[in-house]
Amino acid sequence: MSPECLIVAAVLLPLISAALVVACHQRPNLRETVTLVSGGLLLAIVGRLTGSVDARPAINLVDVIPGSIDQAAIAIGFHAEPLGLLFALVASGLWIATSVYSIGYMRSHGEQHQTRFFCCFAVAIGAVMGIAFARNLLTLFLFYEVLTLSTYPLVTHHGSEAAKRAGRTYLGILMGTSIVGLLLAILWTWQLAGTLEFKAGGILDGHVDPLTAGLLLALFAFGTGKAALMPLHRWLPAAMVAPTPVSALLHAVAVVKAGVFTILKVGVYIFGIDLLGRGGSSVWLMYVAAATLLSASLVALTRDNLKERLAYSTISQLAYIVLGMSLATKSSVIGGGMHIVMHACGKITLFFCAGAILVGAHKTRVSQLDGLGRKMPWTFAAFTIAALSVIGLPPMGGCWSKWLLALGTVEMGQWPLLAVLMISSLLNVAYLMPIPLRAFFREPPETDDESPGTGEAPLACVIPLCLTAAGCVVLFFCADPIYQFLSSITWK
Amino acid sequence: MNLEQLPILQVILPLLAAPCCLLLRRSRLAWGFAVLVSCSSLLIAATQLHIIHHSASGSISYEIGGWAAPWGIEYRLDRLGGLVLLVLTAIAAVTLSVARRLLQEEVPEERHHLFFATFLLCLAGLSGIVSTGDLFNVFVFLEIASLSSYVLISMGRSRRALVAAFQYLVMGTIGSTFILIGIGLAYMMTGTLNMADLAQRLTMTLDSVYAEGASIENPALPVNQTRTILAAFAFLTVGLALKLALFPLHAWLPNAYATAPTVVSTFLAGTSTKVAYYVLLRVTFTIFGLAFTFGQVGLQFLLTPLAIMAILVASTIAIYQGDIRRILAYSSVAQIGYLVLGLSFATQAGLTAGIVHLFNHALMKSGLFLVVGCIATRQAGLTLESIRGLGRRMPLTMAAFVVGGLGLIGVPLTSGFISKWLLVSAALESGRWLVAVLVVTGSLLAVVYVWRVVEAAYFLEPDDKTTSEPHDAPAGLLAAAWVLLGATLVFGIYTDLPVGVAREAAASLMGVGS
Amino acid sequence: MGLFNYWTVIVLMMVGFYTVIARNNLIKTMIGLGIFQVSVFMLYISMGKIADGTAPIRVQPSAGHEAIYSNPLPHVLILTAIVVGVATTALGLALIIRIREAYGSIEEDEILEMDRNS
Amino acid sequence: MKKHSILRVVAKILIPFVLLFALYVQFHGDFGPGGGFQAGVIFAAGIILYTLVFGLDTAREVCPKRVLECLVAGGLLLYGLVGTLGILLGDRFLDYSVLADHSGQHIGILLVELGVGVTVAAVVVSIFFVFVDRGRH
Repeated sequence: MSPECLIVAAVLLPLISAALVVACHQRPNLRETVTLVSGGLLLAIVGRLTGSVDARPAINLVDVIPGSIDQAAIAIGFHAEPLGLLFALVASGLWIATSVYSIGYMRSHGEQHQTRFFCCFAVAIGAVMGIAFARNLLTLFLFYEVLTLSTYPLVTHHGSEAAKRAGRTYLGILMGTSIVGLLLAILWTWQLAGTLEFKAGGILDGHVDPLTAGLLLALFAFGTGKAALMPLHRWLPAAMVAPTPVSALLHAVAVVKAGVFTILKVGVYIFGIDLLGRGGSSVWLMYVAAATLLSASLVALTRDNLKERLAYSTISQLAYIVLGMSLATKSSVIGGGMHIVMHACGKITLFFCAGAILVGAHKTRVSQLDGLGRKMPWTFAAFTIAALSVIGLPPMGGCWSKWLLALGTVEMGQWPLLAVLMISSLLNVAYLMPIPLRAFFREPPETDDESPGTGEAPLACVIPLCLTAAGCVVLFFCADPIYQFLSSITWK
Repeated sequence: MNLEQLPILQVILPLLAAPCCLLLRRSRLAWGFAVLVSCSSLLIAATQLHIIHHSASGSISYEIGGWAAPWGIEYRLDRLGGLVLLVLTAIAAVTLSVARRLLQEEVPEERHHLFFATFLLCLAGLSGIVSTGDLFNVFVFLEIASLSSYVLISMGRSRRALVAAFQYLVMGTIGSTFILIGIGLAYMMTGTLNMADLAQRLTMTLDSVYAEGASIENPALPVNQTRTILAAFAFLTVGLALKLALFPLHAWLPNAYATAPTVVSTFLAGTSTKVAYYVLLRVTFTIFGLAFTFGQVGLQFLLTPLAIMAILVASTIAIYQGDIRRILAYSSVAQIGYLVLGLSFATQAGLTAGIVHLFNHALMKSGLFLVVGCIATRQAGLTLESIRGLGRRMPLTMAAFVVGGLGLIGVPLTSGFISKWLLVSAALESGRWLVAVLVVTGSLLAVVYVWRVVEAAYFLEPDDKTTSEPHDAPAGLLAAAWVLLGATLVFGIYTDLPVGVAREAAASLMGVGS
Repeated sequence: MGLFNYWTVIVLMMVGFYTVIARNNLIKTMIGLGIFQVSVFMLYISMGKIADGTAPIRVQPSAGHEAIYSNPLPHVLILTAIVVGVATTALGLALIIRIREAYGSIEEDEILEMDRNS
Repeated sequence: MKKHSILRVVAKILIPFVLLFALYVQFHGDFGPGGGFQAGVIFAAGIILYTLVFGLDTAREVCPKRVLECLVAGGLLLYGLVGTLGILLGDRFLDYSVLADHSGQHIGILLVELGVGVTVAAVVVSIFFVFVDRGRH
């Protein structure tokens, strides 16, 4: 198959799999097989694409908005470039891990509406592929909305009053910001540049003055509600009512990363880092990101609910990536791109562990975890590794991306931001490390001994989380290939 | 008989079919005949649009009785008219083809032939408005369409329909009388009723229009600078705004659409206000002209705020409605705001957006009302409480509703997105920042009111837990709803027809020439 | 004649319009609507009048004297409008009869009250 | 009112003249003032007078509902068909000159006005009947 066809196949495959999942709703085993097989196929397809990425294969499906004299027609179209491919690779790889995990989780938890769950999950992955391979802003916007809509049933999976309230917050913020901010920004870009195509070096250069560029960037940054920049972060903790696999894949990998990926892609391919670096239009965004980064970490410290703490941690880590884009140097942008991978791997492990703790020990709060490490050694070992990676300590993958980001602040001479990065790392230690420490070194409370079901979670849950934790370590040694892979995006 | 006769056939076919329906009497016969007629109308409209779109002049003209244009009555159709006719007849054909099934619950069988006769009369009136090039003819056809729609609405099942029809009758009559005054005053100053001729004479000076020897105070004054013409314009605009249900003159619309038989709401929601919008375009652009409407009078300073108010206020009201049909009706008022907003920009891009939205919204809203009709065949209640869990009971029906709802919001790949895209980019192009922001805010409100229905249907459990097996609406009805809503998907992806035609139509309205 | 005919039209129109707006009784609303419409008919008819013009029926032209006719077109137009008006009134009255049968009242506020309560 | 013999006699004398006058207005319409609309209304007035004096049931026998409906439709169709003849004979809608060599316009307008007159008379009588009928039960 030609690379062009592969791209289209990558987007369609999860959607087809969603249809098959619905068709097999009577037979759970077949249904889960469909999910796993398509996960494997997808990874293979995306993997094959990495070989041909240098040629930048691109394909337009159909013109949706006819062009006029000043403006080019806009098509639904896809292309493959390193940043998107990396994102697709992460998402498809982790889809398999999550699928295995969710089968274990959903079955041992006896959840309702499993078909709807797996179907929406597949659609969401399809949307992520669409975002990753989008050739222009319109295509990206389309799949961005599909992602929002398809994850709504996942967030409100339990159907309780609380879930519905959270669902409304989720949908309200994501839909609201995307329509008022992102859509408007896209239209404005179309007016200014006459095209919406992602091009190396940007399309806005020469069409905007720094002030307009700053305003437009603000529309993009706040319009992408999925990036959870403060003050638009409320949906992320709210969405933690979802079942843990959903939180794991969607709110550590797919949804939030789709947000920061959008911002990165806009920064690199619409504005162009030259334009951002030269005009200083993105300076304000650095400070917004820094503020988000610090305050989210501080809030995370105060949260006792494990998933909520992880959610605030995610908000803080997303701000790293936005910061990387707004610094607009080569190393910071690549650092941001790399952080997508590193953080995805780390955070999904942390969420898997949170879910495993819920399934194995029925605990949701940090304060309940005393002594649990002895009963669930694998889970907590994985948690420790992932936490170290998120904090950014060697020999975990996370240290490289943070290193590159710090390098970026130095290149730009933004010393205060360097300080912010360092303080934030300390805060990361402060809110993440107590969890394994409590589990391993504190005595378990007396009463808990008799309660049944306190052991490791089912194997289907434990194996994926060990694998992703191992991934965090492996990534430490893979940093250079990723760097080389990404470095071509900053060229014109 | 050749293709030249099409413009008149478009009008007299349904007009003469109406009395035939009256004579046929039997419900099934009358229905079959009406379907046949409406399908032929669709065919005629499609052929006409094809001819117009590929002709050099971009319009066709037909002189009734063989009398030449300014003296006789001329039928004139350009791209805009062709597009409106196409959507009008398409909706009529789809609606009529399922009308008999929908009427079973709502109108006694022995009155069906009356219903079909009135329906065809309404179709004839609406087609006539679009086809004619004579201003007084517009009034006559407007009244034919209005009178028949009052009758159609009053056939609703509940007694509220009677009150709604009466309110509509009073407001509609005031509106059309205003239009009549406007036409009279314009005729008084120019001595002609032919639109093209009128447009020409309005820009001439008084002495060249009046007979020689008439004593005129200020002979060099252009006709359109006289106070009489200003008054004529005001009366016409206000009258049309009433027919169009432009905020704040929309009071008749929600009651009428919510109480009429669903088949009538389906037809009228997609057609009657759209045709009124067509007339407004004709009056403001073709007859009075850009310079007069937007330069001398400054209509945009009135229409833009009203349109925005319509979008925001009506959408907000829609959020608080408990009945699906009222939600859709208020949404219609809001969508009319988008139409008028496009007009009020007075740019080619804005007009294009308005015309495209006319086309798209007609399909969407008719489709949505048809879905409501589908629901009504299976259960009595149409409130948000009574449709709880309907997503499971009527999956295909509610899926159609979701498609239409996404279109109303303007999600990509639906036709609603295209029109909103064009509208917002038209606003940005002419530097109307605030307007652009308010338009997207309006979409946000649409998210909320559509979501309330979707949430009720899919994510709320019904009160009585007797979840029966899936039981969708009858296949024919469902197919019809999917035809209309499927069309919104198709025109959301293949946009060449509506956008291409609308662009050229807008160009000729602006006097640019394509 | 001056502008006397226009003043008549305006007075009639306002009387009709006020009746439509201010009256609760549906029959009176219809009467107001009738007056309102008639005022427009008068506007049309009076505008067709030409000073010293005769009825627009062709007479044999006498030598050296061309007859001046009033403009017949407004009459024709308004004949159509009158028919429309008759139809509107008939339909309105028919609706009122059915409203009366369904609600037992033809006072608008009472009817709206009943609708609100049901 | 059936018992008032004066009314009955006067009505019996008047009605033929009213109807005759209606026909005069109808057919004289293309020479002088008159035409289908006016004639239709006058004709209907004659029937309404008859109904007022002799009661609805008697009048129903004269003009059954079914016949009225047919007349409404028939008048309209007559109008439409005359117009359509123009198309069928290869000219424009409502172009009467194709009907005959010299007096085409003449015949055309006469037929069209006849259609209008029949429809108007039938409609007005129907409306009257419907209103009267409603009040009785």
